[in-house]
Amino acid sequence: MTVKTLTINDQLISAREAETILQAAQEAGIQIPTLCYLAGVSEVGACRLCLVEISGSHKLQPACVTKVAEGMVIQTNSERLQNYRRMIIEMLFAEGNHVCSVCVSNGHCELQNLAVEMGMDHVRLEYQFPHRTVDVSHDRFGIDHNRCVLCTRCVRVCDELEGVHTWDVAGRGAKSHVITDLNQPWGTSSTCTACGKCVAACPTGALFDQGSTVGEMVHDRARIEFIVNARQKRQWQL
Amino acid sequence: MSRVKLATVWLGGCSGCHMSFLDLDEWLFDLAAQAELVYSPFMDAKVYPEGVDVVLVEGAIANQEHLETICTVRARSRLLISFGDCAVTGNVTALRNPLGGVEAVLQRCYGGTVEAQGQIPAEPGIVPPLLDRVTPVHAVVPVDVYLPGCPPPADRIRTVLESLLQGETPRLEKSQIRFG
Amino acid sequence: MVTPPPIRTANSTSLQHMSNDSRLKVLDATMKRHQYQQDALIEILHKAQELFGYLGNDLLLYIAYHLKLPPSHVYGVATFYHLFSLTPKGIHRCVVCIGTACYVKGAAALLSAVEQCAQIHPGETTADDQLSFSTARCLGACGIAPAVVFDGNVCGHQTPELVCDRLQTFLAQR
Amino acid sequence: MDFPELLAIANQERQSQKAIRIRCCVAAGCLSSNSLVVKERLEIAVTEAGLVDCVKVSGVGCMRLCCQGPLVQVDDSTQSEGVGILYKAVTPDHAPAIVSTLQSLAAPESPYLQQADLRHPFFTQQQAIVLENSGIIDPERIESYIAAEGYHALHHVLREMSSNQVINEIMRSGLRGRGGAGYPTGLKWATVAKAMSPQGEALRTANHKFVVCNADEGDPGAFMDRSILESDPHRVLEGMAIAAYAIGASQGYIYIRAEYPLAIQRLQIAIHQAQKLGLLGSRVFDSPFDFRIDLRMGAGAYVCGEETALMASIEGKRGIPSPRPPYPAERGLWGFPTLINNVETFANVPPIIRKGADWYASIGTEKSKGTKVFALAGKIRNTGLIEVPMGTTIRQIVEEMGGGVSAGGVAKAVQTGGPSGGCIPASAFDTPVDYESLTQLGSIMGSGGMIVMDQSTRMVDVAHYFMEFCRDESCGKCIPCRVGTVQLYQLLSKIREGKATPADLDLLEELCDMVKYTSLCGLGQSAPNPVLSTLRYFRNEYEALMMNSNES
Repeated sequence: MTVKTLTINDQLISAREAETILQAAQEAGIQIPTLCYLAGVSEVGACRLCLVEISGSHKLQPACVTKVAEGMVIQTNSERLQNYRRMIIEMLFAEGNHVCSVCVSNGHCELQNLAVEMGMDHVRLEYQFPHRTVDVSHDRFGIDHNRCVLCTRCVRVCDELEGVHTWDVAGRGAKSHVITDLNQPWGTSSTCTACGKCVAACPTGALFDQGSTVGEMVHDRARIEFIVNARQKRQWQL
Repeated sequence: MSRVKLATVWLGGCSGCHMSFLDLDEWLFDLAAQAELVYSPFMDAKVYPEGVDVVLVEGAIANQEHLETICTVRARSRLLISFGDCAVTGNVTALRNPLGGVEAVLQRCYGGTVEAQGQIPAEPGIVPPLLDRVTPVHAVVPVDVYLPGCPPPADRIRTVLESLLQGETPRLEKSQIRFG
Repeated sequence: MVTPPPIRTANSTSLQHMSNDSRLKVLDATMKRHQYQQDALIEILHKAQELFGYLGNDLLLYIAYHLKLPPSHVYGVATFYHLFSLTPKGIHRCVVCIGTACYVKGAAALLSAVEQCAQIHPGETTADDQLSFSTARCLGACGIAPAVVFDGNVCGHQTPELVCDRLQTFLAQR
Repeated sequence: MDFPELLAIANQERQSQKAIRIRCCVAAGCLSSNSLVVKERLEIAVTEAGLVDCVKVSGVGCMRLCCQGPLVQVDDSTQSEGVGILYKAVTPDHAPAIVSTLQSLAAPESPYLQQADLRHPFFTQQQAIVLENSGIIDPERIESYIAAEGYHALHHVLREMSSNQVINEIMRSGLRGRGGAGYPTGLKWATVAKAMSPQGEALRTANHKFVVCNADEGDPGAFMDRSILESDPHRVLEGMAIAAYAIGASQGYIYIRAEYPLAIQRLQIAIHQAQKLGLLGSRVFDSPFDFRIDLRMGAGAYVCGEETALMASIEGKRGIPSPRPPYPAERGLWGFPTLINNVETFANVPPIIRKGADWYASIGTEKSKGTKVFALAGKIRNTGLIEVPMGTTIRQIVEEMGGGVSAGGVAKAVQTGGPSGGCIPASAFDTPVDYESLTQLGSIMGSGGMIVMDQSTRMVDVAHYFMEFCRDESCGKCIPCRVGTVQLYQLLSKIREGKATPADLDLLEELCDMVKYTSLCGLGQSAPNPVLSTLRYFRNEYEALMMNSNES
């Protein structure tokens, strides 16, 4: 195992060769904001929140997929990056219908927390107010597309951890949306095993347990971690 | 030193932010010592006065009257505070926007109900016409300070007002800007 | 414990009503020629659309079943690409190119001409299914801009009058 | 197939030539103006005039001046003049008149026939390398290509050169990627040649590397690749085969837009013919080299021109880009090292091998070698295809070759690089076209679309048009591009309608910066370019549209 030495925010740290910047930073106690990233499933580098500056490169690189290298000098929190991140969060709030006050995940929401972290006190962009639907046809779960940020965590846990690939993304661009099977009501999906991993993985109130009222929906992220360890490391730690 | 001229305005919202304002409890006495309330739903004033120093605006811009009011308020006030989530984001008031324009919204409200017998009530000149789209305040006029929350807790309101009374620009800590 | 609905496959329910359809046999042959490889999905969707005119849900499920792909994957791919349609199209097709060269040379006027003439917007089909109207992002026919495709034939140097005349012949057939 | 056999085919083809050749353009542009019927009527007229022994009518690829099609060129080898006659706007009824001029051996005086001036700079300033066969050979006959020294280069590399020598030759030629970014082709080849296949991966086929031709020409206003494929498809196949030999691949894919049915058809014919002659397939030219080419069709997604999205599409998935690194050269199709080059890049390869790197490197500028094919369109008199040496100025192209703006207007700007490019103002028309100069102007070389705009074009409209394009073509994966293009489009609409304030203009610029630097792939990263470049040169047009700008 080769060890790499690198500098993150003026702090000298060492990391294993195969690690990403995100992993190395987290181990060194440096937090880099993420949204589409979910430990244990593949990285897609889509939310762009974890972009960092690497000296010698004019391009910003996503920390979740960029491997560490010897002598790398990284800035994770420059003013420029903070501005970009705030704008990304504003974009998400403008894109969907994120009404925190009446959301099942109010107070337990990664998007809401990110907004706080970015110091977003209002959205400068034009709200889109898209017409989106809520599907509660499933016996146990529901999906509110108004609150979906298209992070595709549900798609990935369903494909990579549960292995049934009930979820996928349909459409493209601003019309993208997550679907079950042939874009049919979730309750009629013949592939869904009702395992609930997607609900556990969802960062917002888009996927929820039926019967949750405002502020009640807590996504059990530890559950995902448990399954990942059991599946990938053959370790069971309840 | 003359007292700060303070106003509060209630547009498209539930008045919850004003209720939260009342939760300031005994600090309201301190406030009253330093600020003069010149216009508010809490008092009986018909006309928004000139020369207001600070105004708290609750609610989104949802109808024609809101639009006219906010323009007057902006013109006659030095510092405009977007007060609560409806003013800052549209929030619950804007939940009707995804349905479409006014026609679609009225149809949804009255079209199917028995009491209204499928009739959309029309009283021109009495009920202000709805705008096609509910917008946050800053989409219509410039806003100086944002005070989010549904409603903003009393201590958050106090933080903002205290710094304003001391002539400073309020800066909310990150933990104080949470929506919802 | 909630049990999910029984697995519904293309064999068990859908497409039985057209199991004698010769078009399905052609589709089967195409899939076989591609050795049912999952990466040939787009070619197979092209073929299916060519045969059936559009990609209905039962057809998508049929393809998913034979390529052993998750239905959501097939649906996701079919909706990603503009050329695939999940709804039936009209008898005649009119595609106005809105590539840059056509745009600079007045494609907007052609668009509104079609809208006026047929009373439909891009992406729509007339109520009597005579005409589907759509736009294209550059047909590569910039040398003869502005260009319009009528039923697969590219026509260059179009004017609103020419377009309307042509549409009238389509619409007159109703 | 061995070399004497190849030469025999070439000789036979040359001997079958007749004294007089009538070439009729059957590329898509002219085809849509009925050129196939023109060709048939010419054949009938030749037969009726009893000239079958000395006149041959053939269908050929693009003869450049697309706006004046259908084009028919007559070359009479019995005449000493050397330059043939190019008829423009030919209708089927003109056929007898054209044939009758052959008998009278005189210049045609028929008032109905219109000639294009072959001495016009539009023709004389072209330098054909990529298009050397275009408009001359019959794209549907491999013999025609072989007679034009086709597949000679492939034979040469297989017999005389090591793969390293081939890569060195391409490296020395200075050829750069013609898809737009201008990455040195030789360097790319060398990287893929060196790349190792990932260990432990289940091998899908015996192939360990792939060659991919990017024929997903999506930039609106660009039709160079389409013309090359319709006019001379074998050249691209030969280029790909040479590349495959150089990097050690045995499977190639051509990813082509479904919007180009004629190009697809001609490629299918070409691949079939080449396989039949043993120029593709196993043991090419009886060497150990195997190479198959398959076509993969797009289905209407501009983003698939981006190489990682293109690969996803070839694999039958949603055409969604992924972060680079890893680059396709390391981990491409199905995880294997993959070489992706554009059509025009591959088309340059056979002549480089045939005539040598030094010859190629002597053309063009210091850093941009060779020629570039441009599709000239928009408000310009001569629309069509031109191939010029790198370093030709925009003024030469627009004013001399293009004949200036149509209908007596004045050129205002030239748009290059499609939705990823920018607008170059008339004041910068003396800039030579090469990769670096265009980038300095805030545009890019791009794939070669050149759209001329006159004074009537409003630049905010242009920015708005391209943003609409990017919004519609965004794949939706990353947030900055998916949401940013929508917001930018709306801001531009607001500005256009005169409802925007200077604060909106600030927000526009801030968003442009953010989308440019945070988007995942080239589509998002370059989506703001048309706005940024019009802001740079035509800011006054934006400011004039600001709300209340008249009052202040």
